[in-house]
Amino acid sequence: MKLIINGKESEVSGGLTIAGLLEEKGLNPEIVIIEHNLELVKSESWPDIVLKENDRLEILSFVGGG
Amino acid sequence: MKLIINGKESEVSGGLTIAGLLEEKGLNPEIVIIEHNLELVKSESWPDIVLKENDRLEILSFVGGG
Amino acid sequence: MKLIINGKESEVSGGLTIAGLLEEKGLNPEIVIIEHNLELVKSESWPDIVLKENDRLEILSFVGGG
Amino acid sequence: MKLIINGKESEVSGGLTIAGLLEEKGLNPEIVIIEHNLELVKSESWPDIVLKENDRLEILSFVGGG
Amino acid sequence: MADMLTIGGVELESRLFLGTGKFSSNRMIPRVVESSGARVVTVALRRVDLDFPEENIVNFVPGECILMPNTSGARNAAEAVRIARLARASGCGNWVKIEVISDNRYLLPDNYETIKATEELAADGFVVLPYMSPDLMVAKKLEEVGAAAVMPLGAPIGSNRGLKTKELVRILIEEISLPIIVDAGIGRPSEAAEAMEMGAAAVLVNTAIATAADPVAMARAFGLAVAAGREAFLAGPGAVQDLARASSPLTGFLRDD
Amino acid sequence: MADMLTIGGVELESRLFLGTGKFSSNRMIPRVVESSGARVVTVALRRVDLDFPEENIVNFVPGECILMPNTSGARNAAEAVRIARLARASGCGNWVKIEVISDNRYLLPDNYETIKATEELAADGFVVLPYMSPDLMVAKKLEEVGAAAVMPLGAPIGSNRGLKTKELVRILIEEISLPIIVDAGIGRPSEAAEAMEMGAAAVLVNTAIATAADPVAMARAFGLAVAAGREAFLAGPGAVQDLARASSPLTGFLRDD
Amino acid sequence: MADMLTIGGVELESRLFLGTGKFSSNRMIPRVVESSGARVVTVALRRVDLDFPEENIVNFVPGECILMPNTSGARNAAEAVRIARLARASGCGNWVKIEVISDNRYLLPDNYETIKATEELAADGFVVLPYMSPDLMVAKKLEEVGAAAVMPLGAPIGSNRGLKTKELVRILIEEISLPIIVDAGIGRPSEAAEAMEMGAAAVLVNTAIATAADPVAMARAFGLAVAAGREAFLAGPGAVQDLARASSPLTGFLRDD
Amino acid sequence: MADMLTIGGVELESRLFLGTGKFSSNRMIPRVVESSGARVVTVALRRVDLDFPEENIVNFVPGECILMPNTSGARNAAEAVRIARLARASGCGNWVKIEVISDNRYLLPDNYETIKATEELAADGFVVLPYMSPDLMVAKKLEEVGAAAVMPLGAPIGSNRGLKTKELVRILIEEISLPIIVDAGIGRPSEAAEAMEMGAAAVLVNTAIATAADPVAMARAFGLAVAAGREAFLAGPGAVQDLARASSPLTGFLRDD
Repeated sequence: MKLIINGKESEVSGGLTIAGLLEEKGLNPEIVIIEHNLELVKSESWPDIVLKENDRLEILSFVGGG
Repeated sequence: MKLIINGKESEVSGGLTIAGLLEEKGLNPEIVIIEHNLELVKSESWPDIVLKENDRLEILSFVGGG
Repeated sequence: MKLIINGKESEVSGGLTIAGLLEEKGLNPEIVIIEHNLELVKSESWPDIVLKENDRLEILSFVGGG
Repeated sequence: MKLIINGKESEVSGGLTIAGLLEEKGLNPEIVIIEHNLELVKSESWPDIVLKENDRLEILSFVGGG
Repeated sequence: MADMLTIGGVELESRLFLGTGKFSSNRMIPRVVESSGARVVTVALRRVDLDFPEENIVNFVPGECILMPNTSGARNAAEAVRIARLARASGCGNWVKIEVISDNRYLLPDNYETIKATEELAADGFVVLPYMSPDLMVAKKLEEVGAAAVMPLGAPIGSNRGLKTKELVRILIEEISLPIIVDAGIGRPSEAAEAMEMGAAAVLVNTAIATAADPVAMARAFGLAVAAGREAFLAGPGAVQDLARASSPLTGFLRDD
Repeated sequence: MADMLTIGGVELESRLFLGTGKFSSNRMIPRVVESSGARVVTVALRRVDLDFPEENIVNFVPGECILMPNTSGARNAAEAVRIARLARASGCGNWVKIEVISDNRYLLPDNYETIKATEELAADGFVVLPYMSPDLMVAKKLEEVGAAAVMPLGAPIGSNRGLKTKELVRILIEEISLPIIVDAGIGRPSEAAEAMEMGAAAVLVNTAIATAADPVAMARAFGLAVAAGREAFLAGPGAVQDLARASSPLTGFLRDD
Repeated sequence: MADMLTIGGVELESRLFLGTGKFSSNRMIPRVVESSGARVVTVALRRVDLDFPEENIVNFVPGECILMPNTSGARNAAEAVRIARLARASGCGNWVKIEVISDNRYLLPDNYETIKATEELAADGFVVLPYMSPDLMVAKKLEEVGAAAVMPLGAPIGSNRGLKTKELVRILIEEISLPIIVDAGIGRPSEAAEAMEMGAAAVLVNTAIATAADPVAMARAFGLAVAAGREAFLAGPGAVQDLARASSPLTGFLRDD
Repeated sequence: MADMLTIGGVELESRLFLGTGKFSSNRMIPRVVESSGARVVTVALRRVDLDFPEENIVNFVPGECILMPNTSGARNAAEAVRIARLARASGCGNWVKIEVISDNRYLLPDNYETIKATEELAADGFVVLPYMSPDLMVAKKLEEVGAAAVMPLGAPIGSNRGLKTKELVRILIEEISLPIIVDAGIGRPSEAAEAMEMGAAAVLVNTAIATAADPVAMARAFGLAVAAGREAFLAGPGAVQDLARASSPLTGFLRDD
C-alpha cells in the first residue's frame, strides 16, 4: 500500500496502524510527533488508527534551532 | 454664500467664479493649485467655474520640502 | 615661631613637637602622613621631633582618587 | 682596488674617478646622488674626485615612497 | 525585590534566551543551558529522517526550561501557523517564536507574514514572540495584534556581526511598551551587554555560543554580560563628557611652588 | 584551575581595578568595593586642609584590598617619585599608579616623564603601573624599565567616552608581554567587556561607577561585565560572517511542495 | 563615456538629490541648487495660508531641474495618491517621492502603505521613488509593484545622525536591482561619500544643507563628496589589512650596519 | 579669497598630499598626481641596485610639485637626519617628512627619536613634517622644536583601516596651533572627508590610491573628498539631533479631517 510519508511516496504492508508503522520503521515513539492527513494525532491513538492507501503522514521531531 | 476653503468654512459673496474668488482673496493665480469638490481644475477654467453653496475648495501651493 | 605648613606660612608657639602641633591643630594622628623638611617622619618619632623656625612641614592624607 | 659601494665590498680598477665609476657601472649620472666617505658630492665634482682604496661610496636615488 | 522579566504571565530571572542549533553534540546542551542560566530555550520542528532518526533535542533541555519552538522553514503565515500548532499539540507548551523567511541569503524575516501569523496564533492562545526586521510601524502592529514581545534582529542570523541595527532598536525600545528582545546577529557578550544597557528586555543568542571554541564557557560569559548590562541599565549610567573630568581632587597638591 | 592575573607577585581573581574618586560619600566605598569584587583600589595623596580635615579614605577600603596610590598632581617624574615614596613610607604597600599630567584640559599623560618615573621607582622596588597614552614604542620602553603592567587610556579621564583608542590598545595587547590594563574613559560595562574580549588583562574604572545614579549597582555591573569579557576571551569567540548562517537546520522542512 | 544614473528614463549626471525645506529664505534656493549640482529637487504641497500667502517655491527652482513633489502629510496610501495626482496635474511632471508617515516623533515611514501607494501610482504612470524603512522584503515588493528606485532612511528625518542603517542598506544594495538612494539622516558630506562608496546610486540631502551656517558652501561640499564616493566605488578600493604594509620600499636602506 | 594652507611659507590650494609608493609603474605617477590635484608629493631615498638601476621617481613628478622626501629606513634620529641632509643636498628642496620606525610589524613611529630629528633639522632650516603616533604632549614638543606641521597616523601605514585614532586626533586639532595632517591608514575618500570635517589641515594618502583597481580615478576621488570635507568644515555643519526634525512643513496638510 502506498503512503506519502514526510512528503515522499513509500510502500508499506496494508492494514498497518500508525503504531505498527513506527515499529516497522524502527522509530522510538517517545520522540516523534505525528500528523495524519493534516490532523495531529496524539500518541494514545496511534495503536488504533489504521492507515489507508494514499494517506499523508508527517513524522516529525524537535531538533536544535535558534 | 458659505464655502469650505482649505477645510475651513468661509463666507463669500454669491455668484463668484474661482478666478473671482482668487482676486477677492488677493491671491496670485500663478502660484496656486485649485481642487474643486475633489476635482483638480486647470487655471484655464477658473474664470468659468461659478462656485455654489457648500462647495469644497482646496487652494494649494508648493512649498519647500525634503 | 614661623613654619611652612603645606606650603603656607603659619605661626605656632615655639618649642612645639610634631605631635604637639597635631594636637594644637586638632588633627587625628591616625590619618596623617608627615614630611618634615623633605624627610618622611614615622609616627613613632612625632613626640620627639621639636620644630624649628622655618621648618617645612607637609601634613598629608589619603583621599579618594582614580 | 677595493671600495665599499652601498655597503658592499667591490673591486674596481684603480685611479677611477666617481664619474668614471658611474660610467663603468653604466649608471645614468642624472639620476643618482653620491655620498663619498660620508660627504655628499655634487655632480660637478664627480669628474675630479679620484677614488682611493677602501673609500666608502653611497650611490643613491629617489624611489616611490609614502 | 528581584528584577524579573514577565512574558506570557511567566516571571523570568534570566534575560538571556538560548538557541540550540549548531552545537557539535546535543549532549553539550544541558551544560550550556546550565552555565548560561537561560530559562527560555528555542528548538525547531523537522521531519524525521527515516533512515537516520536523530535523538529528540527536547530530551536534552532541562525540565525547568520553557521550550520555545520556532517556525523556521515557514515561508508564509500559513506555514508558520501549521508548525506552531503541531508543536503546541505535541505538548511542549504554548510559546512560539515566529520566524517567516523567504530570503535565503541573509535570512531576513518577512514582516508582513509575521504580523499575520502573530495575529492568528495570539488569538489562538499562544504566547507569540515574533522575530522581525526592526521597523517601528511593524512593531506597533505586532503590539496591536497581541504579540507578547517583539524580537528585532541585531544583524543577519548567525553572522556574529553584532548590534548593527542599534539606531532602529533604540527607537523600538523607546516607543513600544512590549519587551524588546534582540534576536540574531549578536556575536560577543559585550554586544549583548550593550543591548541591555540600551534598555532591551532580553537577548536571544545561539550561534555566538554554539560556534565558540568552548560553548559552555561562552554561555557563561553571555549570562554574565546580560546580567551586567541589565544591572547597568537599572543603575543609571553617568553622563558622557567631551572633556576630561579629573577623578582625583584638583586641590591640595604636594608641590614646592 | 582558576584564571588568575598575577601582578607584582600577587594573584588577583578580579580583573576590575577600582578608583575611589568622586563618590558622594566615603561611606559608600565599602559597599562599592564589595559589589564590584575589586581587590586593587586606587587612592590619591593630598595635603590635609587644616581647617577642614577629612577622614582618611584608607579607613574605608576593606583590609583585603591592595591599595594603589596614584601620583596625581605630579607634573614631572620628580614629583611623581616624591609622592610615591611618601605613600609607600606611610605603610600602604609598594604598589603605585604613575600619573604624570601637565595638560589640564584633557588630562592626557606625559609619556616621557612617565617612563622616567617608572624606571626610578621600579629600580627602587615599587610595583609600578604607569597610566599612559597608547603608544607601542613607549609601552616597549616601560617594559624595559621594569613596569609591572601598562595602563593605556581608553578616552580622557572621567569622560565616560569608552574605548576610543581600540586600534592602538589592540596593538599593545598583541605586541607587549606585560598585562595591558585599560585605564580611563570606560563609561559602560559593555565597553569594559569589549576591552577584556580583546585580551586586556584588566580594566580600571572610577568615574563610570562614581557618577552612576546607583554606584553600588553599577559596581556590580562592571564586575560582571569584566568577568564576562574575560570568560569570552578564553572561550574563543566564533568567526564573524558577512552573510547569514542558519541556526536551525536547512533540511527536513514540513512543507507541502 | 560618462557614468550616468538613469531613473524614469532620465539620465542624471549628479547623484545628489536636494530637498528644499527649512531654508531661511527661498531666495537662497537657486544658489544652493547651483552649488550642489543637483538636478532632482523635492518640494511639498500645502494649503495656502489665505492670510499670509507665500511665494511658490517652484519659482525658485532652476528650470533644468526635475521637480519631485513629496507626499508629506499623507498618513496612508489614499492621501499620498491624492497629493501625488494634484501635484502632477498642476504640471510639475510625473515624479513623486512617496512619504507616508503616522509616527510624529521619529517620522518613520509606514512601509505597508508606502507599497500600496507605490503600486497605484506606478500603474498610473508616475515615476515613483518611495521613502522607506530599510527592509529587504519590502524593497523586493516595491520593486515588484513598479518603483523607479528605493529610498531607505539612513537615520530619522532631519536628525543629521548619519548612515546608521548601514548594515541593512548594504544588503538592499546587494540584493535589489533598482537604484538605492539613501534618503534622510545624512548629516555630513563624509557620510554621503560613504553611502556612495558602498554602492548607493544617489543620496537625498536637505536638513544637513539647510541647517549649515553657510548652506551654499555646504551644498557644494555635498556635491563634491557624492562625486568622490561614486568615483571611489567605480575605482575599486584596495583591501583593508590588519597589519601595516610599508608604502616605501623595505630594501636598499642607507645604513651603516 | 581662496582658502589656502600655508606650510613653510608656501601657499597650497590642495589639501591632499600624495605618496608615490607601491604604484604598479612610475609611468602612472604623472596622471595620478594630476587627477588628485596634489602639490606636495612624498618620495623615498634608497641605494641604487647596481645590477638593476631603476628610473629616478623624481623624473615622473610634475615640476610644479613640492617634493617631500621621507626618512623611511631610519631607525633613530641620527639616521633620519643623515637621509634628510642627503636628500636636500641633492637639490630637491628643503621639505622633509620625518619617519623614524623600529617596529616592523605595525610600522608605528618612535615619537622620541622623531622629536630629536625634528629639532635638529628645523634648526638646520628644513621644513619638517613629522609622522607621529597621536599624543598631545608629543605634538606640543614638536611644536616647540619647530615642526611645520604634525602628522598623526589614522591607522597603521598601508592598512587602509581608516581614521581609527579619531579621538586623539580630535584633541590634537583642538589643542595644537600647527596644521594637523592625518598621515597613514586612510583607506577611503569618505574617511579623508571626515578627517577634514573634523578640522584636519590636510591628509596624506598613498596606499589607498596605489592599491585601487584604478589609481587615477581613486586619486580624483580623494581630491574631491578632501575638498568636500574642507568645504564642510568651513561651512559650519548643523547640529545632530536625537529625534527627527521634519524637513517639510508640519502645517497646511491637505486632509479631510
